[in-house]
Amino acid sequence: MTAGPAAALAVRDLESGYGEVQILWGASLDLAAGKLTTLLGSNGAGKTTLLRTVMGALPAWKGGVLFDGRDVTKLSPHEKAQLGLVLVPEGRQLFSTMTILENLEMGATPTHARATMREAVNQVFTLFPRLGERRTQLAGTLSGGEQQMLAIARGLMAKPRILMFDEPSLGLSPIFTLNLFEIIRKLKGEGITMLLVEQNVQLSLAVSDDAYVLEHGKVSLQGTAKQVREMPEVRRAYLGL
Amino acid sequence: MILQVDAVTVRFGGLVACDAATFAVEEGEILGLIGPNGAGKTTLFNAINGVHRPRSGRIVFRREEITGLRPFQVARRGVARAYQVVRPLNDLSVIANVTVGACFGRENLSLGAARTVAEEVLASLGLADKAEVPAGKLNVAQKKRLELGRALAARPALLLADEVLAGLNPQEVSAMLAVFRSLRERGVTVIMIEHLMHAVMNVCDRVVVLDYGKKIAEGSPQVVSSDPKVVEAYLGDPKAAQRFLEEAT
Amino acid sequence: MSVDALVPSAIDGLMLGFVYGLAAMGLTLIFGVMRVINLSHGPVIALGMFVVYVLFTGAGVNPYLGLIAAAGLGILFGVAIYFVAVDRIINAPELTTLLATYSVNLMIVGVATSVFTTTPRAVDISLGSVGGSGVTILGTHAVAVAIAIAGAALLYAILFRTRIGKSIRAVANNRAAAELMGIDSRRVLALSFGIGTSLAMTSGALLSTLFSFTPLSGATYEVKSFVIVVLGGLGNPTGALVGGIVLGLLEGVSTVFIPVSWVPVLEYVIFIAILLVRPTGLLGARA
Amino acid sequence: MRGITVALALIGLLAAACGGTTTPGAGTSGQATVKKDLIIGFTASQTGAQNVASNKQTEGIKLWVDDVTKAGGIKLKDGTILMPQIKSYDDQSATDRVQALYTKLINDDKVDFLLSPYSSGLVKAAAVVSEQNGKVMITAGGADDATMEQGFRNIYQVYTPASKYLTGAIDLMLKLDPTIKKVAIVNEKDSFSTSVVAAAKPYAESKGLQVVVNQGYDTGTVDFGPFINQISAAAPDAIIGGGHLPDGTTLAKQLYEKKVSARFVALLVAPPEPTFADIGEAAQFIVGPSQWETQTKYSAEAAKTAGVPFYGPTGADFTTAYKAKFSAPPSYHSAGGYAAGLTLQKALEDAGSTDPEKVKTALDKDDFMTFYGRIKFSTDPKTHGKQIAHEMVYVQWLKGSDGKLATQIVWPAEAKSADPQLRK
Amino acid sequence: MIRVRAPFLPALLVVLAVVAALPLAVNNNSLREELFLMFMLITLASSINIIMGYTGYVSFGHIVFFGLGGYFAFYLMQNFNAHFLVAALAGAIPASAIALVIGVPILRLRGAYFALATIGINEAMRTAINNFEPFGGAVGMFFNFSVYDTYGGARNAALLAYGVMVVVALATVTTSYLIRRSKFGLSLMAIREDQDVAMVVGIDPARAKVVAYVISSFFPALAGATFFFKNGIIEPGVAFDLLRSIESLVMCVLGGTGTVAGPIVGAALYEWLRGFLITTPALANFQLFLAGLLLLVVVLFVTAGLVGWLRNRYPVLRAYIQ
Repeated sequence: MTAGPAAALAVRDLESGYGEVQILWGASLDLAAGKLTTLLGSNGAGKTTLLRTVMGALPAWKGGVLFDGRDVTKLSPHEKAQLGLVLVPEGRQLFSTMTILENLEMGATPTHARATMREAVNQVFTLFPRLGERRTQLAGTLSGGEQQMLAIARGLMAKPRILMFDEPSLGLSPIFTLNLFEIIRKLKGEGITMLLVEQNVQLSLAVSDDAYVLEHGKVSLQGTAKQVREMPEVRRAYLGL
Repeated sequence: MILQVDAVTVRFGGLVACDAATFAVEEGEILGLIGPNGAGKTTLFNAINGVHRPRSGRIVFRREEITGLRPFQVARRGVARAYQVVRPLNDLSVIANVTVGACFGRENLSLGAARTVAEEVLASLGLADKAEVPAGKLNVAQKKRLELGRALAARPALLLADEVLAGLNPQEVSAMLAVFRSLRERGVTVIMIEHLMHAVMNVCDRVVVLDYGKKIAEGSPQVVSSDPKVVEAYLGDPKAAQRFLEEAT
Repeated sequence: MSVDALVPSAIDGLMLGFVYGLAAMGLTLIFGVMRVINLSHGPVIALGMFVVYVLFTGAGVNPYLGLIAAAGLGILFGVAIYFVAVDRIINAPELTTLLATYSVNLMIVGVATSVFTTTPRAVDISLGSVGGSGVTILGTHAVAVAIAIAGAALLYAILFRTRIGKSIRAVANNRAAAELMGIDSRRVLALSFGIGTSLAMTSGALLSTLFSFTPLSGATYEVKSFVIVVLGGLGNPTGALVGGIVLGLLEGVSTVFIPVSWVPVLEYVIFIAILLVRPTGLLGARA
Repeated sequence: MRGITVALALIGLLAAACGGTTTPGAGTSGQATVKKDLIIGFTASQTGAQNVASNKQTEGIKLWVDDVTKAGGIKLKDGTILMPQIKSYDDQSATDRVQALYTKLINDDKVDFLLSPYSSGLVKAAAVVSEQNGKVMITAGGADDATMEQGFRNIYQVYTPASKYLTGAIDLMLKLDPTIKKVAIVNEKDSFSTSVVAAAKPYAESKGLQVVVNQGYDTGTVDFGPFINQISAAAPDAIIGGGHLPDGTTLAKQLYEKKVSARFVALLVAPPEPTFADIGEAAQFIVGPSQWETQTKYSAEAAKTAGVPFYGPTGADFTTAYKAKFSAPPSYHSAGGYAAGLTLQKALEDAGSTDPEKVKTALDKDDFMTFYGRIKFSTDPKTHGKQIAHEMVYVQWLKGSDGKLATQIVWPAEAKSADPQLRK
Repeated sequence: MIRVRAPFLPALLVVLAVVAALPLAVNNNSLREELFLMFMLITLASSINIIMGYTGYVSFGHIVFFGLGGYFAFYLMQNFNAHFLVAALAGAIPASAIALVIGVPILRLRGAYFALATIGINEAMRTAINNFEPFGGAVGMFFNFSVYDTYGGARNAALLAYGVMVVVALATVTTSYLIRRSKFGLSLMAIREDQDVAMVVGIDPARAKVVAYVISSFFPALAGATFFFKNGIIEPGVAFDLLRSIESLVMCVLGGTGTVAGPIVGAALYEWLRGFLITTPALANFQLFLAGLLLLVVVLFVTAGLVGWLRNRYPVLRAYIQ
């Protein structure tokens, strides 16, 4: 589990939780630059906790987070976002009372993203034409799928160095889930380093380069997506078989 | 049959959280309620104990329809609930927390009698020495036990246990499972929502699987866990993934 | 009573309504962004009056220039209140923030009554009047309406046209998500408290040109702001402005039908009724 | 303040000691003179809505204490000399503070006699406490009729009661312009103004006037727009009402700004106060009832005519001394304060003792004239202590030949210093 | 918390009774006046504690019951020559009935909305009575002094009022203690901690809250009747003084909400401090500033209040101080 030379983000023996509830018990993982990594695990394994701790929304009890080799463990979420570490949170967390355009503008809060905001808006509208058609519509009035598109688009507006997704397909219809994975694959083609936390194991493994499986707050399996797909233990982690 | 859930539908705005869910619970059994995130399990618990009023359907408890009753009315008929995210009454002592459970439930005990029950329950859960500590000061495992203790102190006929194992380490999990087995011996009926599949396999007599608010499978743990529909609900459709991969190349 | 009084009463009420609305926008902005009911709102309004008063009587500064000073000081003062009394407990239950802002209320009133006593003061300014045939509009009232509208427009320009304003709305809407976008929510909260306070002080400054006042006068306008905010929906600035106009009109028009002294009873009854029946306000809560 | 009074007391004591050893005392009986402090307690509204009138009243009281001290104290028949000392607090114009502070004056400061705060509401609150503790209180600035009809035993009122405040104004108005038919009444909803209107309204109606607006406003009202709109719509010939200084002043100002065209406006309390001039042109033609004016001439001759003794300084002496001490003209509130002191002084001299019962007997018997007017109290148990002899005068703000606004007495006709005028 | 281990209540009552007897023993009227006020504040703070401390509902406008009790009793004494004790009870009962009527709808509101509604109700009542002529409108009511003759004159009436205020305060404290130790009290505290959980364990929160609210309205109403009987004068601004309402809440927080002793300690401390500040001329107006500062410090740093802090700091005390 050593950080390879190309590790854009390294999570080291991270421990964390809520109040006195410890959820992470020393989780470690590396994101290779330009690659899509997926993090699997059953409910309650600690995936969301890991993302929140990496972002700084939860304090790390022990261990650390290295971003391009720099220790960023103690930075707050907005400072991490400034650095280019961006999370597309679970449940979309849109600014529901603001328009699509305004949501995108808020996405472009990091200083390095502001100058090129106009172009970035055009880019995401190319990626998500539906959003472009409805740019002045309030985010709260969009359908579930459109909201998920907007959440991703908003994350892209930050010009992320690393983009993390938390359960993007939650609540989406099967057809739209496929759509979503198409988009993720498109982004992968653009060379953004990404971390994907997903419940749809099959699709995640199909689209990813690397994969980790989290159990009881620790990484229990890791390898390339292809390797992990072959492992029967994955089934056990989910279904207890 | 202690509980009959008959075509229960719960909606929040446009979202259908429970979609005509139907199942029955036998007296004395431990029923596992499983399914992926967002499948509507907790919503179903809320419908059973009166927190949410179902849009349609009927819930019958011991031959009495309890659909639409208020939570305290359901509780007084003998249904207790342990929450997924523990909800101790933080500023009250541990013993007071459990006494609350004993006081107002089915037996409607006096304060003194309730306290005696509470002491027994705490002893059985190994929390006796923490009786006077404010509940907020317990650690997680203790809080989880307290959560269960408060529910058990009501001496319920039916216990709704929502992920009481989440966040426990393996030793704590097996200790908790022992508690459930002893409940079965005492004839308490339990519905447990659980993600720890090996625990479900271990203690549940029967399993009901929900996905997108619908029941997709029902049966013994072994049968259910190898049901392709269940596997797909949990892991995603392998064929879709395969197609996806093929398209890409 | 007399229907002949209807038109002038409605006009008077409407004009005051804009000033009330401006104050209420400050209260509702703070609630909308951080879910804090600011019980120091009233004394802050009074402070706006006294900024104008001190500059006017002490240095002969034109009250409308004094108003700009009050608006500016309001931002600084609001930011200070935020960091002293609110920041630490921003996530605590309502009682805590209610009491914390109330303690600020007591402190301001205490200092202000020590310095200015409770003797009524006035900023003596006359801009003449226009009209006739039953409707006389005083210059000071007309200017107050213009400034209140300008203040509201400025707030809107900030909230909808500037990045910082949009950040305020973003934080109001979803603080955690705003943090994830790289917005420093603490700074935004402090600034919102500053803007809210500035609005209250500005409306206080306007009121000082209309009526006499004491350090305790803020209480009347604070309660009016509560009524307005509930009328328009807690946390909704548009609602506050509309609520202000509605309240002003109601105050004006109702005097034609019921004795003037019954008007506050009517206001409070409406206030309670809305809380009970539709706590999100008649316009619904939208940030 | 306190230092000065202590110093004065010491000097007084020293003087008394000297007097005692070298020359025979002022007392002719040859008895040894004993100097005693007479502690007089009251609260004043140094701040709050009533502060202007209350300060004037306090100044009147202070001037009386000065005059008594200069005269060597209050000399009783038994040779005791009483040196008045003031014990006073700021009541912030609030009734609950008045009650707390009068309790403190009686129990902690052990005052001998009480004077009242200013304004009926506060006087009423103070009266309850002094009755409960059996302390004699002379009230100035409390004209409310109701207060004095509650079966009090220890309270004596120097002011003409509220019920007479506006009835004279109505007489004046009808004399000035008998065509006046419609009158609007807008008054403060406090005990004093309510008393005034309770008497004035039926009086106006009995004179054939039609009351077209009759509304009350809360104490502390600053926006009279709604009332003025009602008044404008009803287009009355006359407006009467008001309450106290701040609201009366504001009402007059807003009536002027809103160009209300009534021919006659009479307001309570505010017009006789010199600070009413602050509103400039808006003050012109406003009429107000007054307990006393500098132009009022109650003299020894007038006393003789009335068959009662004259007591205390002349009006001219009072005005001169007041202006010298406070660099401002006295108002009726000043005169009321002074008169309250004088009344107590006379009662002490008559009683020859500070014993409350004896002082009360003296007060009950009193019937005398001062520069402020005649003073006599009701002894009917139901209205005990109520003022029954003092008369009101009415002032109006008029432009003199120099073009400056000033108050003139315009009613009653026999006392007038200028002719009343209608508003233009 | 449930089991009695120290004679807390008797000890507390004895201490309060001894303090109450002090001014009579040394015949100090001004001390008596101060203590009259202090016992009144103890009554107000302890009553608010029942709804705020035990049940978790912050009633900002609780003074409305003080005012209503005062007005009803005053009216009965003034117009029907009712004996004070009869009038006080006859005044408190309709005040509590009003609490029942308004409690049912407003206790459905949570948090800040409830607090705002209580402010609204107090202000509505104040302005309504301000216009209500049978109660004297804005002028209020004022005793004909013959009312006091029944009690041997105004002076003895003041003494009687003192005695009654002490009894009311002791009754409030006793009630507060008994509630805290009862099953009913336990249900209130469960509601305070988590209303949903309370409901799920079998508590009917709506009913329990309304009962608590009605009880907590009764004693302020008695205190109001007594206060205005002694004052001989009642007017809307004093009867429904929002500042006094919030001050009693502050006392509660200062001493420690949810404890029996907290409101007593808070009321005594606050009143002592105010007395000190008011009589120190240089600080007279600073009283409010210091009160505010004190409150802020407590809110920010000593959330549990004095008694709560002591109990947390020295757990041994939990057995002795409720």
